[in-house]
Amino acid sequence: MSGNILIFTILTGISGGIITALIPKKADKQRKVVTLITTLLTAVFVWLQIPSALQGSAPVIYGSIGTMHWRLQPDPLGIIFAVIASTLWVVTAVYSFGYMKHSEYQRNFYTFYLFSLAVTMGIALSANLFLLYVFYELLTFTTYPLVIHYRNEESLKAGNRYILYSLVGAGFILAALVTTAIWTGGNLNFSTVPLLTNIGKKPGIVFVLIAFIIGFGVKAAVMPIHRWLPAAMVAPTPVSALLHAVSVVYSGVYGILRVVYSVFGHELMGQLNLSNGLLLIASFTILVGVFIATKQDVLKRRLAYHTISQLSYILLGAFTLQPWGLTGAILHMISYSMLKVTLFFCAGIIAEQTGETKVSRMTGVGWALPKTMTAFGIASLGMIGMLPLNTFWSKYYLMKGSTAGGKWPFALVLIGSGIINAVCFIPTVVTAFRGEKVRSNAEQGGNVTLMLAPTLVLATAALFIGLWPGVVWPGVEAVVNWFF
Amino acid sequence: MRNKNMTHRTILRRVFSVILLILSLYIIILGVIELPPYGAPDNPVHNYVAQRYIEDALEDTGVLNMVTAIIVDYRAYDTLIETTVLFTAIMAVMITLKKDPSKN
Amino acid sequence: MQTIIAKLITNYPYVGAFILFGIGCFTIIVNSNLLKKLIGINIMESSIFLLFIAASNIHGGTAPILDPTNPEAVYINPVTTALMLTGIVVSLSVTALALALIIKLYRLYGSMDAHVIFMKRNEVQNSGSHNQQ
Amino acid sequence: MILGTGDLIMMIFFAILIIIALCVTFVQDLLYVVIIFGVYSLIMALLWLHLNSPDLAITEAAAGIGVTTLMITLIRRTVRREN
Amino acid sequence: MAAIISSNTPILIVLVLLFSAYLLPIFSKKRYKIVKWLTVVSESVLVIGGIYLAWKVLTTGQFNYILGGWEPPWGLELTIDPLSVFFIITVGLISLPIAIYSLPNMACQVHGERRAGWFFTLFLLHIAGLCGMAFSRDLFNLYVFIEVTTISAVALVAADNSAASIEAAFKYLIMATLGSGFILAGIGIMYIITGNLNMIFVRRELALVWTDYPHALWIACSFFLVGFGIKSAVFPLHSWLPDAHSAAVTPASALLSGLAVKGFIIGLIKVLYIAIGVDIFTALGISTLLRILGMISLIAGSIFALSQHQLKRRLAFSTIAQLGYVFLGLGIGNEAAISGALFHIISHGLIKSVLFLAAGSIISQSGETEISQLAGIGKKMPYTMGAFTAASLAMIGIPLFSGFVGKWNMILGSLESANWLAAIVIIVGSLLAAGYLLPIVRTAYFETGNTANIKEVSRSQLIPVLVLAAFIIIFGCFPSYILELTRQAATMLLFN
Amino acid sequence: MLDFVLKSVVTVLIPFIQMFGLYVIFHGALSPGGSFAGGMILGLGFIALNVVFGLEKGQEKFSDEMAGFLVSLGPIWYGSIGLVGILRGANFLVNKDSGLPMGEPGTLISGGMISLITLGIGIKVASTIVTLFNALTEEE
Repeated sequence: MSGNILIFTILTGISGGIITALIPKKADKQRKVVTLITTLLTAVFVWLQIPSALQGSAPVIYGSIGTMHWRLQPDPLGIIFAVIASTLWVVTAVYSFGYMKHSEYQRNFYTFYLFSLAVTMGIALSANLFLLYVFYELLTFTTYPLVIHYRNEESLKAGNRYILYSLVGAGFILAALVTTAIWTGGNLNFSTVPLLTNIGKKPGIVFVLIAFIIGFGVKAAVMPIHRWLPAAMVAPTPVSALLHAVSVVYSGVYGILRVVYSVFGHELMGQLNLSNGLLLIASFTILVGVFIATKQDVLKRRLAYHTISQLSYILLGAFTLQPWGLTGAILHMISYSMLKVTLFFCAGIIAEQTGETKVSRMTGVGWALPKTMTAFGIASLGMIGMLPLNTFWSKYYLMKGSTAGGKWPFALVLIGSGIINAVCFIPTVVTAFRGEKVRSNAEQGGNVTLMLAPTLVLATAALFIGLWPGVVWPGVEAVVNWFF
Repeated sequence: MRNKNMTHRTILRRVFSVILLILSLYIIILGVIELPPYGAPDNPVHNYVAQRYIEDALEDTGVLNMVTAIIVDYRAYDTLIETTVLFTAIMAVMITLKKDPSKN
Repeated sequence: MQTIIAKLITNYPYVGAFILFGIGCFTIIVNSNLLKKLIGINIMESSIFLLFIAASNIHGGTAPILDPTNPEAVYINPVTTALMLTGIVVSLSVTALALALIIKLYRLYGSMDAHVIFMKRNEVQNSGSHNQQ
Repeated sequence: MILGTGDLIMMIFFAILIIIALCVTFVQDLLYVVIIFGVYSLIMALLWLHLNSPDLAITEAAAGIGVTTLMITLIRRTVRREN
Repeated sequence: MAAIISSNTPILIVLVLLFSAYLLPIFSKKRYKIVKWLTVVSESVLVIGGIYLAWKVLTTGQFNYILGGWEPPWGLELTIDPLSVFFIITVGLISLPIAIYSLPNMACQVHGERRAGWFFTLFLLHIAGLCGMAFSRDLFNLYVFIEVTTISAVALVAADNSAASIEAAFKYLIMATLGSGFILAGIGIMYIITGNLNMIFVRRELALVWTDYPHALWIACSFFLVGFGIKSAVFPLHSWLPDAHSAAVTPASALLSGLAVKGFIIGLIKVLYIAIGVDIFTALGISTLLRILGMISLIAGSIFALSQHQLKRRLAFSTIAQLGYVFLGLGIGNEAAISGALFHIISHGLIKSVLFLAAGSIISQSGETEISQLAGIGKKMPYTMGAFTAASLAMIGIPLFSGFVGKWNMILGSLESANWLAAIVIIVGSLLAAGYLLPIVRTAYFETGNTANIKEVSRSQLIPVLVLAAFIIIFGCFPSYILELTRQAATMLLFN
Repeated sequence: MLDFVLKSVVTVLIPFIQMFGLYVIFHGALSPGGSFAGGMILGLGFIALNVVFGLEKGQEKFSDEMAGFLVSLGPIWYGSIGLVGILRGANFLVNKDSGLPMGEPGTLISGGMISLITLGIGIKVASTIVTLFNALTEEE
């Protein structure tokens, strides 16, 4: 039975996608019902697996493709990613019912939306580097139609760039993966013991690590190879919110976490003496990303660069190779995803209801969309790392991890980034509530409700976790215990 | 103009291929002179395989001409395929040249 | 050097065969006339037959037809002859097909010269693409 | 490395063959080319006979005649149609 | 009767194909229906026989079939080993759908039923030639089969009778005959050195004497390389392929691109690995040459493909690139790489035939040959384009599609032998494949164009394409049986 | 005048050419020559007929249909003889064990299936060369 849940988690999305594709073009309602049911079912299946996964006693499914073996089994890190992704998928589905109502190509959108869900679940639940790579590569192709949803020249260009970056990254991963497979004799299964523990310092192992990090770093938008992400913001808002703030970029981050902790292991990573360099790259991305974000006038682009910056928080935590750093990273993974999706949702509502996409022209938007802008304000505070919000805790642990390893300059980076974040977002909120009430209230109608409800739910959840971080603590603890 | 160009190119091509030809012939002949001397009765070519054909052909197949014995008995399969080559060629000629009489 | 020349003279049929082989290739590459290309192919193939047949010959040998009256005869290797019979038929087939193609090309382009055919084809293609535009 | 008369005859044959093969490139008239090729075939047949392969000689002669006939037919039907 | 059939299966497979080919021209005059049936029946015999032989080889090991009752060095034999069985299965699986695809409208494509009968004759002869090459263990027998395959391939190109196709066919004939000449010359040198033609005996003799004739042997090897290289269109010798494969009728280009060129690679494998032996030709530096040729033709073929604007020409150039993979895998020359290269043979055969058949359907339905004019066709021909997409993804090497398995094994092999450059080239090659195939898919699905009058092709033409596409995915997800065959073949080639 | 001489000479010669062709085919087992050379000579005889008397007259003697049929029949004949071995429980193309009478070694009728095969190939080659010639000379 429990094994079935595991396979259903992935199959639900695929079958939902196929059903959606087969539903005639006009039947929007049925399609929405199928989408909602599919996402909900997937989320339920994932939630059901939390207890066993955190204990490390989750069921296993395994098999082989030719000479390569694959294995599906949620472990604590995987289940946390799965829970984040599947839950946000439900929320975003509701949001997109409102947002996409009058959009073209709806069938296409929902079909690939569900396929991406299935593939993301595959990434999260695979307990094998090979299978992880398989799903990682499939993710590129299931999300591509979502990126180029509007089919105009700009989006096709963005899609090309996305495919190019992703395939180059996948090539790097493939090379590293094959080398790993040769070293371990074909065994690529994750367990509490990292894969390469017994290999030691082989010549070329540094290259393998770098290839892995470049490969997954493409999707995680690490700084020199981030350029697809801002371009891909031409996609519809639910897609940017979900894929570019959570699923695609998180799959990259998740991959790096896997490589660092499940393939190499913190001990071997420590011996390789690369930690400082990687930390430098991460902090460079943090600072430059958010700095570029403040320069952007288009709100979605600002959010995109901000995403690049924030993702590197997680990587920074991971690269410290300290338990506290990992704690911070996992906490940030959880909390950041909620806030970022909230921000994107707000940006989408603003753009849909008032037509404004540029920050400089948003004076008075707050009076027209009070609830939206409130949510936006809460999320902004979270991005800075203010206390009542969940990101405070993640930043706290990230700093603790940095100083614990004797790398206190990186704690300063975090503080500096917080300040720039404040510069980045507070003026936006202030501008929105400044000026006179010239605009009429635009938060009326069914569409807006469908869009607003998920936004507010997420903002509330972020506040809730900020106030009671103990809710997510067992998960975080399980991950840290798993790897240390 | 075009014609002149062409002859120019043709000459260049000829010179180039002559050089290439002489070079490769030089290499080939270097290899060829290594081969067993022509006409010697103890060359590898005249080994046990050929001896058997010469000695047993009459007994095995009942013909005097060993070449015939080889093409239609020892290596008859080769000959079957060879007639197939001829058949293929004739079909190829047909499909290249003949129009379908039933059409038009 | 002397040994090389000595070997060269000893193996003169092989050397001659490969020179013919080279001339065959040369004829194929250099000539633009399709019939000459075809003759080049025939020269090349017959040079290879020469290589085979020369290999099977013995100084003072006799043809591989059993002669009951002459039990002392040294028969040459019959295998290559048998193989090259097949080879000749194969080259005949190729020649036949090539001739058919040449006739067809002549009907289509009115020429037997590769350059002319090439130019005519390009003209046709260019005009075709102009029409599409 | 003793060259007998047989070897000398063969060398002469080779020389003729090489000259004929080169002629194919440098003779312009196609009919002459084909006739030259017929001669090539004939010399080849003689060479086979000299190399103790009478079977091949007969086949080569027949095939050479056949191919030459076909080629001449082809030339008459195409390039020399007017003549 | 059953005993007779089971003990004579290998020769019967070839004979059934040959006999149907002989009979087709007699029937094609009046009874075109019999032509169709005979084609399908003999192809099915090939598939069933191939699977039966594979089962036999996997369970009881390889065996030989002696022809005419004469023992090997004197007579001829067919060899039924993993390599030949693998290729027979490849031929069967790919050619049967192509035959079914071409049945309904071949008479229209080659202008007349009689001519269609000749076309199928040549089709079957081509298949028979490929099978014969796979089974053959005698160098000269191999040569004769190569000639059958070559001449029928030329004729298949010429079958269209359009000016372009006749010209391409002549070019192909000249190049291919040049190649046969080189092969025959190589066989001649081998025969002079060893006095044998049976590959096993040749290798046995060579192992004793090859140090006496290193240059001659090197020349023989490079002759084989040039000869088979011309026929399988390795980069500097590829000039005939794009013309021939783009000018031929659709089933012919699918067959030639999917199977014919691979048949010649099988021939090369047989000559190099079975007749010469891996130690000897590696010592002569031939495997380095193979690697270099493979890499060059991979990169160059892909770049040429990127610059093509016609659909069929782009696919034709991509064949050159993909054959580069096979050469590269053979050049790396360890078990993983060879089995990967062999797997790539079957997977690329399936992929390329799907691509060509789908392209043919698209071109015949829309009348457009340029890639840029295909905009919006994905909506109108969803199934054909779906198969095309699956094949494209497979060629790029996306996991769960068959192209990935071969590439994975080749990368594994190249990294095992510490050949970083080869691995990088393989990965770059798949990126380039994405570069020249994905724009087609993107144009077809995500751009809008004038597609008002375009309809999906008829069911009888659609199903073969879909079946082939299904095999791409099946072999991608469950490659074990084929991989086992290729692995055994690689072991046989390396260690026997 | 020349035409008349040619025609009468060819009329006389052709039977001898054909006879010689058949002789070469059948004597392949004992003396140089064989099915290919013989078949070629046989076919060239018909071609001479075609060249001198025109295609129509040639067609009367040896029609295209007939030639096409024989082209197919040749290999079928060959293959069927090979199948005798299989039906006898031996391998494909066996001669000695196929049960055909082997005859006296070294005489004209000897070698079991050899003379049958030779005849088949000869007819096939002859018809092939005739078909080829006809196809090449046929008007558009």
